[in-house]
Amino acid sequence: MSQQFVVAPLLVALVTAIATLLTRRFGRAQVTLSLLGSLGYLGAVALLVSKVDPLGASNVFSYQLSGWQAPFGITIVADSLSAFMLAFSAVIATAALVFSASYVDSFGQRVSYHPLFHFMMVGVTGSFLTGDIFNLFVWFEVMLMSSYVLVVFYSGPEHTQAALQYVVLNLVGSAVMLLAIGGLYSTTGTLNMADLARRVADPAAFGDFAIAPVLGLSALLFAVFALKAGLAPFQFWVPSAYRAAPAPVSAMLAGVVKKVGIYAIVRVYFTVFGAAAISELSLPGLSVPDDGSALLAFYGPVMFVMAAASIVVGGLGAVSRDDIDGLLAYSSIGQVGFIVLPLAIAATAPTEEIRVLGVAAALVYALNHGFAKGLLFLASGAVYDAVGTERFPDLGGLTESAPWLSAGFFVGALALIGIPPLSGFFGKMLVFDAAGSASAAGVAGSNAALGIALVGAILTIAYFSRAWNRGFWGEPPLLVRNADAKVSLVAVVVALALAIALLGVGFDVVMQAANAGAEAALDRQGYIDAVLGAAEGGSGGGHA
Amino acid sequence: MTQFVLAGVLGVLFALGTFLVLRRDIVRVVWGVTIISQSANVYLVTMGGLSGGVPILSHGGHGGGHAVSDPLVQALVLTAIVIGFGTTAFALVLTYRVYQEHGTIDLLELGEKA
Amino acid sequence: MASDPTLLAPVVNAGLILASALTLLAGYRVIKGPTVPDRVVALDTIATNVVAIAALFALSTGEGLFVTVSLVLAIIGFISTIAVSQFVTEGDIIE
Amino acid sequence: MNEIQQLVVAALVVVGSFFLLVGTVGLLRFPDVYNRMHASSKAATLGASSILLAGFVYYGPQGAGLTSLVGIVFLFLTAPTGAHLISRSAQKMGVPFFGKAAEWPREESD
Amino acid sequence: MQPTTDPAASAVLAVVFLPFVAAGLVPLVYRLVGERTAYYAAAIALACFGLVASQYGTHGAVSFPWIRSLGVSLSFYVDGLSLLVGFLASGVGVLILTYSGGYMHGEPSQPKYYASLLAFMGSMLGVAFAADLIALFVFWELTSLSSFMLIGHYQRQESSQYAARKSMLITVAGGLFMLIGFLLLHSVLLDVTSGSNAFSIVYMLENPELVQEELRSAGLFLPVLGLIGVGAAAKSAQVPLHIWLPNAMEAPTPVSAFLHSATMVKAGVYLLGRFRPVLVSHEWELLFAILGLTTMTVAAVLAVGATDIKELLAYSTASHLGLIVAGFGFASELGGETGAFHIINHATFKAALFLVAGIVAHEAGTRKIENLGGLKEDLPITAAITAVAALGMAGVPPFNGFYSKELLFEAAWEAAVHAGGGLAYLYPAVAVFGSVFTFLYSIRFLMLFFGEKPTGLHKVHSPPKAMLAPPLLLGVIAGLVSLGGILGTFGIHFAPFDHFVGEVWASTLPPGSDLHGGFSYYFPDHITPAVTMSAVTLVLGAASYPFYGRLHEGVNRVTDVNVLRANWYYNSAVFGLNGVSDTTAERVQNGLLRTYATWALASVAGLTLAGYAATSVTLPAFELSKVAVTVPILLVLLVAIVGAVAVSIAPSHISGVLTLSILGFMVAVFYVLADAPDLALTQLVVETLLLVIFLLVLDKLPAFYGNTDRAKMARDGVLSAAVGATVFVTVLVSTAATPTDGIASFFVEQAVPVGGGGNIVNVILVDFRAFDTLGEISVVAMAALSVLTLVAMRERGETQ
Amino acid sequence: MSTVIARTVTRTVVPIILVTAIALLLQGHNLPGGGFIGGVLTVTAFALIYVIYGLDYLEEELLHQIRAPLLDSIRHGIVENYQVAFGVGLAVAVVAGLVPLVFGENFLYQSHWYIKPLPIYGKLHVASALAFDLGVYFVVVGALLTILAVVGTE
Repeated sequence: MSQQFVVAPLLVALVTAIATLLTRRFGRAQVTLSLLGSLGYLGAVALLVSKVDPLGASNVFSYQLSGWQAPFGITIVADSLSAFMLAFSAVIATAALVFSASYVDSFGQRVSYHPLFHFMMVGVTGSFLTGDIFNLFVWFEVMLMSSYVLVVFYSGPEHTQAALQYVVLNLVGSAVMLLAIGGLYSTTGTLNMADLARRVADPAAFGDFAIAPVLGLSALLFAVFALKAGLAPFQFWVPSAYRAAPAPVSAMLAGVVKKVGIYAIVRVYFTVFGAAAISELSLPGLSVPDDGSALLAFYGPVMFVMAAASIVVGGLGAVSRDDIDGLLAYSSIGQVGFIVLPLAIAATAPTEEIRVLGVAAALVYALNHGFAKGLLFLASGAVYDAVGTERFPDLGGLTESAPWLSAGFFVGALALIGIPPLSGFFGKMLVFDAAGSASAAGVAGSNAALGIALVGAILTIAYFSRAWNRGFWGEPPLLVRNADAKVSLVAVVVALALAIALLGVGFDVVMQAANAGAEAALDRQGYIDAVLGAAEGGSGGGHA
Repeated sequence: MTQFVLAGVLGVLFALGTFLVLRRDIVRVVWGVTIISQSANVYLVTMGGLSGGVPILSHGGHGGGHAVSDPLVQALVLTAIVIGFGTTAFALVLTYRVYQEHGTIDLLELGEKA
Repeated sequence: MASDPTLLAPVVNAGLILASALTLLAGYRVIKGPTVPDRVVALDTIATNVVAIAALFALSTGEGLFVTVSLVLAIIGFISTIAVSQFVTEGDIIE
Repeated sequence: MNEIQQLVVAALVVVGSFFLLVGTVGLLRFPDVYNRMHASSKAATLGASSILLAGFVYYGPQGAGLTSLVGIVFLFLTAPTGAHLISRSAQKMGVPFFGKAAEWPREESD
Repeated sequence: MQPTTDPAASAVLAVVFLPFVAAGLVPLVYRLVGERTAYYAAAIALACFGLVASQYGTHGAVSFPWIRSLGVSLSFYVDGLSLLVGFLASGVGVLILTYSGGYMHGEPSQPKYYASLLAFMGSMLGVAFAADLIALFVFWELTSLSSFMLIGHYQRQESSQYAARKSMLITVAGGLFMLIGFLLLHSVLLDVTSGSNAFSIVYMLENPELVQEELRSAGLFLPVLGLIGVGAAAKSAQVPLHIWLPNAMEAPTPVSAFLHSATMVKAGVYLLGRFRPVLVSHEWELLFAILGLTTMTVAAVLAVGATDIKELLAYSTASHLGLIVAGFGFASELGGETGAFHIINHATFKAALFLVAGIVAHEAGTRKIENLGGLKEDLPITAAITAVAALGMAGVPPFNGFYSKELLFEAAWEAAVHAGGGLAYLYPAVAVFGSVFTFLYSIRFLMLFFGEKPTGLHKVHSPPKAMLAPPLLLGVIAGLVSLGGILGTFGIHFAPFDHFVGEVWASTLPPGSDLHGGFSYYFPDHITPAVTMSAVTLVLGAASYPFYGRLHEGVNRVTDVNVLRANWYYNSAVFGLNGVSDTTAERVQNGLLRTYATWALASVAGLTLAGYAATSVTLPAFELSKVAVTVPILLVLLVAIVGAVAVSIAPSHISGVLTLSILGFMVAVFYVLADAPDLALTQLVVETLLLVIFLLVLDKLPAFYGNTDRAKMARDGVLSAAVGATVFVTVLVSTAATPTDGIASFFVEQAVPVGGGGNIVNVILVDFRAFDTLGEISVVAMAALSVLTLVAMRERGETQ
Repeated sequence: MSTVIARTVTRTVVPIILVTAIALLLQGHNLPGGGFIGGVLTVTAFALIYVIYGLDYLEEELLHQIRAPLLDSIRHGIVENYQVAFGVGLAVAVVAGLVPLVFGENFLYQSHWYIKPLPIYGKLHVASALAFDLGVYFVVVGALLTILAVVGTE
């Protein structure tokens, strides 16, 4: 009966954050607690995943905080989608934290690094689990607040400037999100996502409220999610923030925090608003597919344009960067485009299969990008740690002095390029497959999606091959020749590289999990039933 | 009629906030952000209805007596105000640090330096 | 709540409107200045007015709790005044 | 609540509003900061206090009424202090008096 | 098809994965045996060869599950074509790895070199046997990857880097095109095959008509054909994607011989052979015959312009690949025969020639054609090998290349006749034209060994045996094949060989094609159009050879013109890309917050208004509203606006802050009037504290920066108005909508009895929605932590 | 430097503010107030002291406590205490939320009791939410004082 495991990851992260906050005076104890906490987090997530069982039963669990029944109290929901996101985030976070323990200088660790890091995980976990739209806002803020500080962590000129841009854009974003939540609440009378889904699907049964404004209000919300995900034209904060943040934090920002925006898009637009009872669109060029999800039909082109713009801006921007972090940051913009592209296809998909395929492709790509970009940022950090610079003009020939590190970077780059059998290949393949299936089914614009994806993929090859040539091959300068890569840092990088390879070879598991996640995202009724169906006072019931 | 006035007021407040966010002076940008988030809070409160009665029930436990304005939005706004406070305070200190690091709070100058 | 609407309500409402309108006027002084102390004085006046508004609202609705609000307002008004005048004096913020 | 109580409340409200009005007019019409200060610190405070007094009458000596009294005390304590500090800062900033009618008695030496 | 046994699963699996495992062990082995790792690698290759040979005579598929959820399996298919490529990869591998033992003596990074070569061999074997589209693609990309590593072997040299990147860009990008083709094919087959066979090549080979029909009805036949064609063309260096191949000669010569002539570049033509039975059609012929003949001709001409022996061989490789592509391109059975036979011939003579070039370069110390000559004195055996191989390459009878070229001529002629003449006669004409140039450069290569030794070329040492044996073996094989033709004329056939080529040929034909009684070849004994064409080629070639120098110059003069060089386009694109990248980064990410905010806010406004427009939201009627605004509220809001305006035009920081607090106060009063005492209190205290912090910070900031640019102000004004309008509409539409059964009433009912508190707002905060509050206090705590961090980390920066 | 008048008034006013703050905290469940408002009001009282008396006064004269700060940059050891305060506050809030788990309830479950046989009051209404609110109070006090003190020191 007790389903405390649903809230366990969040609690573990929270308790760890507080514990590390209180033990700041005791440096070693703090680090130990922090690492133990992240292991505990990993364990809690593993427990949750095993209960949800995305490879088998695909349970949906809901948990009523404070014991108040949904939709009145705050509900947190664990389904295959959340489990998928949590699982890979937990792994990347643990890697980043272990990396940090020997990367961030001890003073910085003592000041605030560990509590902030764990608070960030609290925010991320809360966002993945929450079933309440305002609560989502709160966890966004928790995540953002910690990321603000972590971006400005080194407190130098470029850090402060980057953080300023990041902060201002996100503060405006928060206000916009409030506006959207207020409007949605006023229109539909609820904040609970499941309740919201139920209401927008059938307004007549809930006091016959006006459904039309929901689309515009959800658009406000979409802009906020796009901002978090760094999707063009909201990508502006990305390059400088990623450059400024310490390497493991960049790894987290690119690998995990961005994915929260993606998750929110999937959850809110596919699960909650997907069946909104809007039957036609009056804008020219928008057609509504037969199964009647006009709201998604509106977002199809929107997401497509944003994804395409991201791919182009990110891809082009990355080519001539002369530092690794800058390249990776621009690359992140482009890769997020790759994640959203199949979502755009899913939004306009004519059949359920293609929709599932599109969402699953996005999830797989998100996972791959999380791992690969996380690895690459960590590798960049290790390079910086060993050489003292990560600018290409001062680098070269790293394969000679740091072969393992270089190999790790190579694997990460190949994963993003999409070389099989690394996990990245399947991400790219599924994106192509989603677009291809849509194309075969005659969906307008799917050929353009294929074209954009192809252009983006080629740009990825272009910038990574350039980076490889300039940083890892060539005549090593003195600094590089004397480079001494820390074993502990390189070990993390290599471990992630192995993980990427393993994920590719054993991709069947990933695919099943992603499919389960996509199906959970689209299984509106299952979600509603899990949250509202068995909700009787105390703890909510979970069922398949 | 009144909702048009309200909409107008909020529209103007957001517009002014936006205008300030686009200025060169970081302090003004922070003002702009403050105005925008306060306006968002006001909006949220009005969404709960303006004239329902204080959502505080008399002591002792006989609830549900009189109509009250939506307490939920008030709770939400309270949370939002607090969060907004935390972030604004951070933004201010950050402004100060930007000035220390760059010797200017002119965004134009900052941008050209970058 | 139980007040006689014939007498008290109109007076209190009129007072509310008057106080709000006065706030608007005082706002003019804050904006106009011309010196910083002028603005501070005007702000102080606004604070006092707002205290009055809260108290009046307590009377108008019969909710005693707004009196608490007015007390807090008074506290806040005082602290703002002190803070601003202190910083105007000690800091370098002089026009 | 009886008639007299209501009358007293109404009267206090009227008086309070009047003083508020006076205070604000003074704030607007007086020529310099030192003059305006009088309007704000005396008239307006009196107005607010009067209205709080009305609250005291309205609610009686417990709960909200007591709070009203505390409010009045607080206002009377703080308003002059506030005015004092403002005038000090105005003087330190060198805000001049209106006309040449008066001058500071002496330069402060701290 | 005659009855055959199924292939042994374990053997096939071992063939593909043994090299990978062996590659993983290379560092270990190198530590143990040093440079003799070459022989370890050669032994592995030999084992693979043995395993491939053990499957000779089998036919069929073996399958291992891989990604069930996608219907992808690790399945392998053994037939003539896959065996051929398998023999090439492992057989040439043995020779190359042996050769490397001599060639790589004293070179750096040998473990990486052998590991890459072994991995490549495994990938190539994988390509050969894979029977699943995805599995095929996996190995396909792995060959590109190992090629990248090997071309960049001399990683310190910029030319190597350039070449490696170029090959990666072209082949991997080409692979992506192919992948899309595969996936389109897959999505079309998904319905027909009920999913399980949608990636299966075996299924396609068994049902070619069905596949074509489905593709055509989905309108995807041409796209799929084109996309797969791009992949094949990129890999097999077809014009205009051939440009990476000459640069790939930066790799050590054994690599060039192995990857860039005998095997990897064959992957493209293998792919065409593999899909030929499925996709062959009129469009197929048009596309690939033209592509192949163009490549054959252009590359042959370019080879004449080459100044470096490896460059010459590279262009020659492209040219011969063109020949094979053209062969496969012709839809007739003859086309398949051409391709199948020429793959074998080309592998023998070209690998031999590369190894010869390696010997020459290694021993003579130069690869410049003009600096070489008369080598037969010093390198007699090498000269003999070269003679056999080069004449084969030239298509001079009776050497092996002659027979396959003859088949090409025949196929071209037949295609022309079949198409009813006209422009189709260009097929044979171009084939002859290209062959003339092939003849020319082949003879030129041969002439390195004859004539006078140029001055400056010293005594050339003979190569070590490890380097001589492999080309010798290849030369002997080429000679034997040549001999087979002559013997064939007398009716003596080397049956196993003919049978094998016949198997390969059969693999490239749709089921039920006519093999004309199996493959056999012989010296022509009567005049046919093909014989005439061969004769014309030889005559023209011999006649123009004296003018080789002029032709060489002429070609170079033409290729000096930028727009005629595919490479120029590549360079312009790649280096242009850097410029575009700089511009993008500077223009888009210009560092100005104003730009960023403008884009973001404009997008928010645009998106939202579009959202309202899309659902034709109507503004509510004038009197309808659930929000009643009283006069005091109105006044208070008015003051708030005045305050906000004042903030916007504030002449100084301090006055701005003070007017901002008017706004704050008014918002607080608004909350009072809106029956929200808790909010009012919170707003007030927060406002005050913010004021204090503002003052504390302003104290340290410099005075104010005005903004005088009127045009910008106007633009900002417009944007602000747009945002304002968005909010205006949002407020209106959301106040108009009235949910009758929102969740709010629940809190009012439950707060006192269950929540135990009269202040509903507070009960919500600490009970109903305590989770929000938990997040909220975390933010507050972090705000404090952040301020500490900002200050403390600066200190650290100062002390370091 | 502030005047005698200001100092004297501050001495009178600060207790009033603090009492109000505590009252708001405790009555929060039934009347306006609560942990956050109480906390911020408490902080304003401190802010008043800071403004009128300066930073050192509070530490040296009132609390007689000088501790070596964790960070060199923060001159005032008292900031340490503030930090502990908000850490502890968070811990209190979380623990208050965790306690129900022991009784098989969900995280953050709140309850309330009437303690019946009690002298003078007769019965007392106790809500477990108060513990949570107390946590909020400490977080707010600790965090805001940290900010004020750090920024003020600059």
